[in-house]
Amino acid sequence: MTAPTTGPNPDPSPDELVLLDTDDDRDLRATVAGYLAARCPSTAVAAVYDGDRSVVAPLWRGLATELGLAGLLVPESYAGAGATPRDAAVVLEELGRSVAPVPFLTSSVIAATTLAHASTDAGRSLLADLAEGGRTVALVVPLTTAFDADVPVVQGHGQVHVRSVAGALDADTLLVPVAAGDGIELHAVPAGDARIEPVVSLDMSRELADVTVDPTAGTVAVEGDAAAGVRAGLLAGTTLLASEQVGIAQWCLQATVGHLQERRQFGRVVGGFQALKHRLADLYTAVEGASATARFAAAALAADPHGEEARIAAHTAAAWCSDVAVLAAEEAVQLHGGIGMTWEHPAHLYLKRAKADQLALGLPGHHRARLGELVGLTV
Amino acid sequence: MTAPTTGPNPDPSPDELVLLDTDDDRDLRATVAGYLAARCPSTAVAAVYDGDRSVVAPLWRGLATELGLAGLLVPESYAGAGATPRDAAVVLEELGRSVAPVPFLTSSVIAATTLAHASTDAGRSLLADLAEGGRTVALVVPLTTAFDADVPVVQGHGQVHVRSVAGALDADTLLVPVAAGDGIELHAVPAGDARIEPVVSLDMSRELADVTVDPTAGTVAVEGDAAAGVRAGLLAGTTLLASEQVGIAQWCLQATVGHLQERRQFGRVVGGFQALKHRLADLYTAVEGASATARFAAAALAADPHGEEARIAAHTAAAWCSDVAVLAAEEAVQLHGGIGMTWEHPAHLYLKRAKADQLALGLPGHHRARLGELVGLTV
Amino acid sequence: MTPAELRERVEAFLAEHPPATTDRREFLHARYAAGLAWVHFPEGHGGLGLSRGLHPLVESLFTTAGAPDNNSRTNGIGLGMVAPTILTYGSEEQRERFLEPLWCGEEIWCQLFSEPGAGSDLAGLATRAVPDGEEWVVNGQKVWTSGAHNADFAILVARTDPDVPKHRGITYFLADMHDPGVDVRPLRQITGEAEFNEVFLTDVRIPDPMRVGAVGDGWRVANGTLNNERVAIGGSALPREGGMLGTVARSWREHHDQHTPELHDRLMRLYVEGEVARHTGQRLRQQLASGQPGPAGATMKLTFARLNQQLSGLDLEIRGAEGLRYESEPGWTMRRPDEVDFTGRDAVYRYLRAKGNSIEGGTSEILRNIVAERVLGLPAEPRVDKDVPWNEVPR
Amino acid sequence: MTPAELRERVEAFLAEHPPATTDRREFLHARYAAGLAWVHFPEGHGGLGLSRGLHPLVESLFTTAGAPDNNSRTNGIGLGMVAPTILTYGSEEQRERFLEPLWCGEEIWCQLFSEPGAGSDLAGLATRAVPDGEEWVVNGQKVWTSGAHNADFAILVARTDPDVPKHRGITYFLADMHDPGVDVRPLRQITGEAEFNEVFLTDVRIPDPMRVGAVGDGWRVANGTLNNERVAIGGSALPREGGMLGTVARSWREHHDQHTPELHDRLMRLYVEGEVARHTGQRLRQQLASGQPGPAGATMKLTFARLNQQLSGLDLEIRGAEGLRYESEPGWTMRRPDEVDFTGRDAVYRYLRAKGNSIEGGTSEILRNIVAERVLGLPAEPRVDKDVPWNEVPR
Repeated sequence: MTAPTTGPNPDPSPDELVLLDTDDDRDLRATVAGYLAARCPSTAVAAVYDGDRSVVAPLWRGLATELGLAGLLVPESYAGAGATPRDAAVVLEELGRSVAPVPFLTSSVIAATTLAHASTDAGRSLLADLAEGGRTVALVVPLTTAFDADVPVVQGHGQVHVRSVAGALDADTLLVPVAAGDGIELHAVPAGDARIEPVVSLDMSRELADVTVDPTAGTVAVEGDAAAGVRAGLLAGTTLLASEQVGIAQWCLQATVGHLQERRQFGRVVGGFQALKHRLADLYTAVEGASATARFAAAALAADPHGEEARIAAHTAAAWCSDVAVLAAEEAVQLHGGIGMTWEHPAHLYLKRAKADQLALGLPGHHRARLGELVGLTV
Repeated sequence: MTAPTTGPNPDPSPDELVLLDTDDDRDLRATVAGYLAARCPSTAVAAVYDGDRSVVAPLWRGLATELGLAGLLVPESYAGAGATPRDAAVVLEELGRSVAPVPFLTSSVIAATTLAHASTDAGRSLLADLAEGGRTVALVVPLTTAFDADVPVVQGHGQVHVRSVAGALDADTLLVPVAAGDGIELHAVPAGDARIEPVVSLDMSRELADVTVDPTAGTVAVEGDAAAGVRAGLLAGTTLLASEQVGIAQWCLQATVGHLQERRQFGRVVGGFQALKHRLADLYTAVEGASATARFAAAALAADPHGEEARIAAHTAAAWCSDVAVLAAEEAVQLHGGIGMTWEHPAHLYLKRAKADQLALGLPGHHRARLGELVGLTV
Repeated sequence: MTPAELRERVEAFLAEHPPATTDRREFLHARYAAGLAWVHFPEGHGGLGLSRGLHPLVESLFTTAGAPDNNSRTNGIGLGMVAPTILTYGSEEQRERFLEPLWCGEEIWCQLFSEPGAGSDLAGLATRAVPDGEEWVVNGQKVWTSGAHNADFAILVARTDPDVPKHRGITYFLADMHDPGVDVRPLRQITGEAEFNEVFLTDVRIPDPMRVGAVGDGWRVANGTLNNERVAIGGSALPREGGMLGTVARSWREHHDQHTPELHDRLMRLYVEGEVARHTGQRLRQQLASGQPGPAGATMKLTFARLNQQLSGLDLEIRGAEGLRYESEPGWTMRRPDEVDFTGRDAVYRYLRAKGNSIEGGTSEILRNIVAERVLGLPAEPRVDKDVPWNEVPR
Repeated sequence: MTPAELRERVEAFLAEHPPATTDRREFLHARYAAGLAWVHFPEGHGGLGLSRGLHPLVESLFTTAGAPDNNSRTNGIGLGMVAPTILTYGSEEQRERFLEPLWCGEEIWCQLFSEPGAGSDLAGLATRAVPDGEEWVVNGQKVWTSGAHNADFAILVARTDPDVPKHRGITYFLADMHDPGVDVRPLRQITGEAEFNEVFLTDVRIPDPMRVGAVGDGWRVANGTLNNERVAIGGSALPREGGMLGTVARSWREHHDQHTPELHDRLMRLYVEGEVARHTGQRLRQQLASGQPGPAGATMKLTFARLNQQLSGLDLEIRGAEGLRYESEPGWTMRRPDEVDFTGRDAVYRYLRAKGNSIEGGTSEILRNIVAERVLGLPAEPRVDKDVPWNEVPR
């Protein structure tokens, strides 16, 4: 029985987006991976769950300044590296691969992209400080905020409470969306001027905090309608979170295959049992799809950050990569057998990050529904 | 690692519904199965697709009169057998198991249950004729009508068109819901007085027809608000269609297991390949669940045809059994390899019936949504 | 005896021993003596020789009457697995010695089966038992032992002959957990706590009369135990919205702000599956009661595990940002819980703990093999180690 | 040669041979002679020895220019599988004789591989070829042969030595379908029509020069052919909403009355998967073009089959009562179509025909084995027949 073969190529698009690692990508990947291998062992990440955060500060300082990742996406005019989301995607794949407990996504992607809309000297100098690694910034919204939802603003008088904020514990500066007239402005508030309470989190490698802050505090970083900036920041965050999820999924797949190539039961290598082979083949197919799709989304964002293509690609990548990372982590726990259920084995660190990432920046179902609106498929 | 064991039984319900075959059930099943084995070979069903319907009339006459199934659900006061939906469930499991092209579901379940609400002598005598097998009746609504939807009424003047009606081709009497004031009445129309055009159908073993009928034709069988009767008929149809789907699914599972126990490739019995074993184990679990659930729904309907429990059970059975029958048929085609794709092998007859049944009387998603409303889980 | 007669018998007993005013210990021993402990056990051993299907009725009558509990929670292994094993395979001396204190909850049991190198392939176990006069000397390591730190006794399988194929060299023992050679260490799991233990056995001495079944016949006995385990799982009736489904249905009703049609349909899919599992369990119990053997446990456990996992995962999505918080005490802090707590702790705990449901008590992969081979009659896996002496199989 | 240079070369050719005014046959032979037929083929055989990745560019330039088609639809097997096989494994004589008429669509090819008893286990094939002087005499039965009734030639694998293990006793031939010993019978499938054939071979005579590769080396050659098949599948770029996804998206936009949130989310799940497959395919083509070997075909074909099946099944639900009707001509009437027609016929046809996508050209089960073993490096299945002479293996 012979499959229908395909006709002539209807869409060669010779100038299509490149989805492979370039030589520069490979160098960047090797640098980041090497640094993490040396300074971010899984035992140190597990220790964070028991309250020992000693790995966090030096690791972030090193990545931010030694490797200069803090300002990766910041324009050179602000002392940044002026790199594109494609480069950040490579970095996040590696950060995900070692569930590194650092605020790269929250400060160097979301806050930095938001601050690129800075309209005041205070805002511009904050961006420059962020780029040099001198400051670490967190946007004060719940981690579950979607880029296309209404920006949750801090309003009212006195102390206002925002729950489940990511990156705040690592930040020295908070970026607070405040209602201003019928628009939104962003206040830069020193962390010391706000109450930041740690939350026992599903994913302690991206520990949440409840933030209490006075909307009138701090200096204005973005005036007038800052909503565009916040949305741009969250769009970049959503797009690049998919690459983090790819790193998680790839680690889980690789660790599981490796384990099953070693483990013997019934006198056979367990990885030779066909039911597991087929599940891993399907998982591999899903993970390969995730990595191509996340890279496409990053490339589309790099090509035109304001284009519809970037939003379509972001929704697609978020919907797919979120679920694939969770599936890969759940399969890793299951297929490691009992050992995957133990604290000693790192699999649980990936399960917790993957599940938390699935809830972050909009649920997969939310992204599918919004994608439908963009491509003209609605209920 | 030891599983949590269960505590003391919180709900022993000593008078719970019986989900096993009784001795009577076993006798009835043996009788019907034997009759079908002798008179309904799959080659005869396949011939229907090529326009040879010669198997249909004698088979239905035999089941209806010789076995007395026409009036199975009709009260004895109307010369029926006065049996319960539990008995009809056994019959439909066997009819599904051999994809029998007979109007038992449309005439003896849906029309008969509807006519039990007959309020005129014409209606009552029609029910008695149906019970004796003298008449075969079809309710003129699209096969996709759900029991809890608005009853699609025939309205307007002159000839009105109703598409995709099941059972009409085999019927000598049509039961037409007609708008009467703010209510609905049912007209009994001789088939000869309507235009009944065969439709080339996905499932030719339950061939559809487009019916054109004059709303003023025929005699009134149910006056005033016949909606309750129609809903009761469609509720019984939905509940018992699930048992037909169980018969389909069980045949597909059994045929596939049998084939895989015989077929050899790579010097091994194909059924010994673990990936297939696991898929068949999952399919078996789903089919067992379907048979328990369909039987529960039939028993609940028998216990209280007007109770909420019967509606909850009908939605549950429809949602589950529809998809399980399709899954079982699709797995049968796939796991038979190429042979399952051929006209010669009967698998396709089950695939077509299963897929058509999934669309009949409300989609699975419809039943899940309605179930949510009944149990207080809404969007 | 009919259900009605049995009901009378129980009511008579309750009249004679009013739960409110009767001493707990006295009540339990009286119930055992009256054959109302487990009515499907033989007379003289806490039962009346009735069908297993009648047990739930008795259980519920006593529960309703507020009868004292026999530590059924902490002694689940003893009641669910050890007792039927001792009854079926044990010596009369063992039945006399162990069944009554076990049922009364005065002696707690654990199970020393799994090993780091012998999980799904339990028969590959490496713990050795060497005869020494009237005793056996046991050395090895066991793992995934729940309740080992509270247990007085254990059921233990050990290798007594490494020179024959794996299934034939295993013997089954009853071991005293208070033996000085028994070292119990907590095994921390992904919830942060340690429900289970690693148990290191160093020159543990077991008198030969504590052997269950013949030397080398331990595999058959162990399978008896494990079948009981699988029957126990998902073996009791749940009301609609019982178990994890009820928990998640409640959180849906509480978290209105998170409702989307997509989450709703996934919830309803699982609701339907929950109902299907409930009806399937009901029919299996009816088959058991009517003496029809059913594949029972295996398919129910497969479903139970998958539903618990999918429901608890969906619950986090339903809760949104709240699903990211692990605030029920003690959070990630290491502790030793007495039981699995799917109701008392928060959604994050349930999500993580439920992952174990498809591993503990037989992985879902092994259960699918069992269904495929024993129920559907499909061929077994090619066995490269079946006829090879255990000590010649690579591991 | 850079894409730009190649583009120039094509434009020059088109200027010299205006498609509108040039005779079809003349145009095709000229294009072949110019090396623009398949640019990754060597010069002198219709190519320029360029990378495979450049072919789609050329193809699209000619399509855009309205160049005449070379029967690519009816000769898919010839172009996709036979040509690369003859190029790689054939003799120079065979290349000279067959490649040009094949590419020009003047000689149509089919594939005589599968047998009733040798589907997934193709190497277990039983068709015998016995030497007789300078010829081979072939007897046996083949099945699932598409286009056999239109074909002039066939690629054929037959057993030339039954006394050695199955992989070593197979030889690969080019057979003349007009030989009197070839009997082609239509094989009706579940759509009602007969796309495929059974082919009965009785004393078919094949001259030895029509053998491809050495005697007994046919398995290696056949694998080359099948790899080409897998590359061909899902190997070309699709626009967003290309293929089955576009068809179902259109029917969603047309059938407003059937919209429910549940159907919508299932549609969007498949839409996302379609986009994922599109991006994955794009990256695989980029890997191919940059000379990085990728697992390519296997995962794409797995996804292509699953998506086609799920989408076409959902389409019927979206259409509701209309999804129950099979009204596109000729309905269930037996006929012999020239090609798979996923666009011209109705939703019922697509649903049924798509079921074949996970069987034809390598079942999804076999493809998963390939991914697990060749990509992930997991152990192969225990092979009981690997070292046993073919005629001693039970079948």
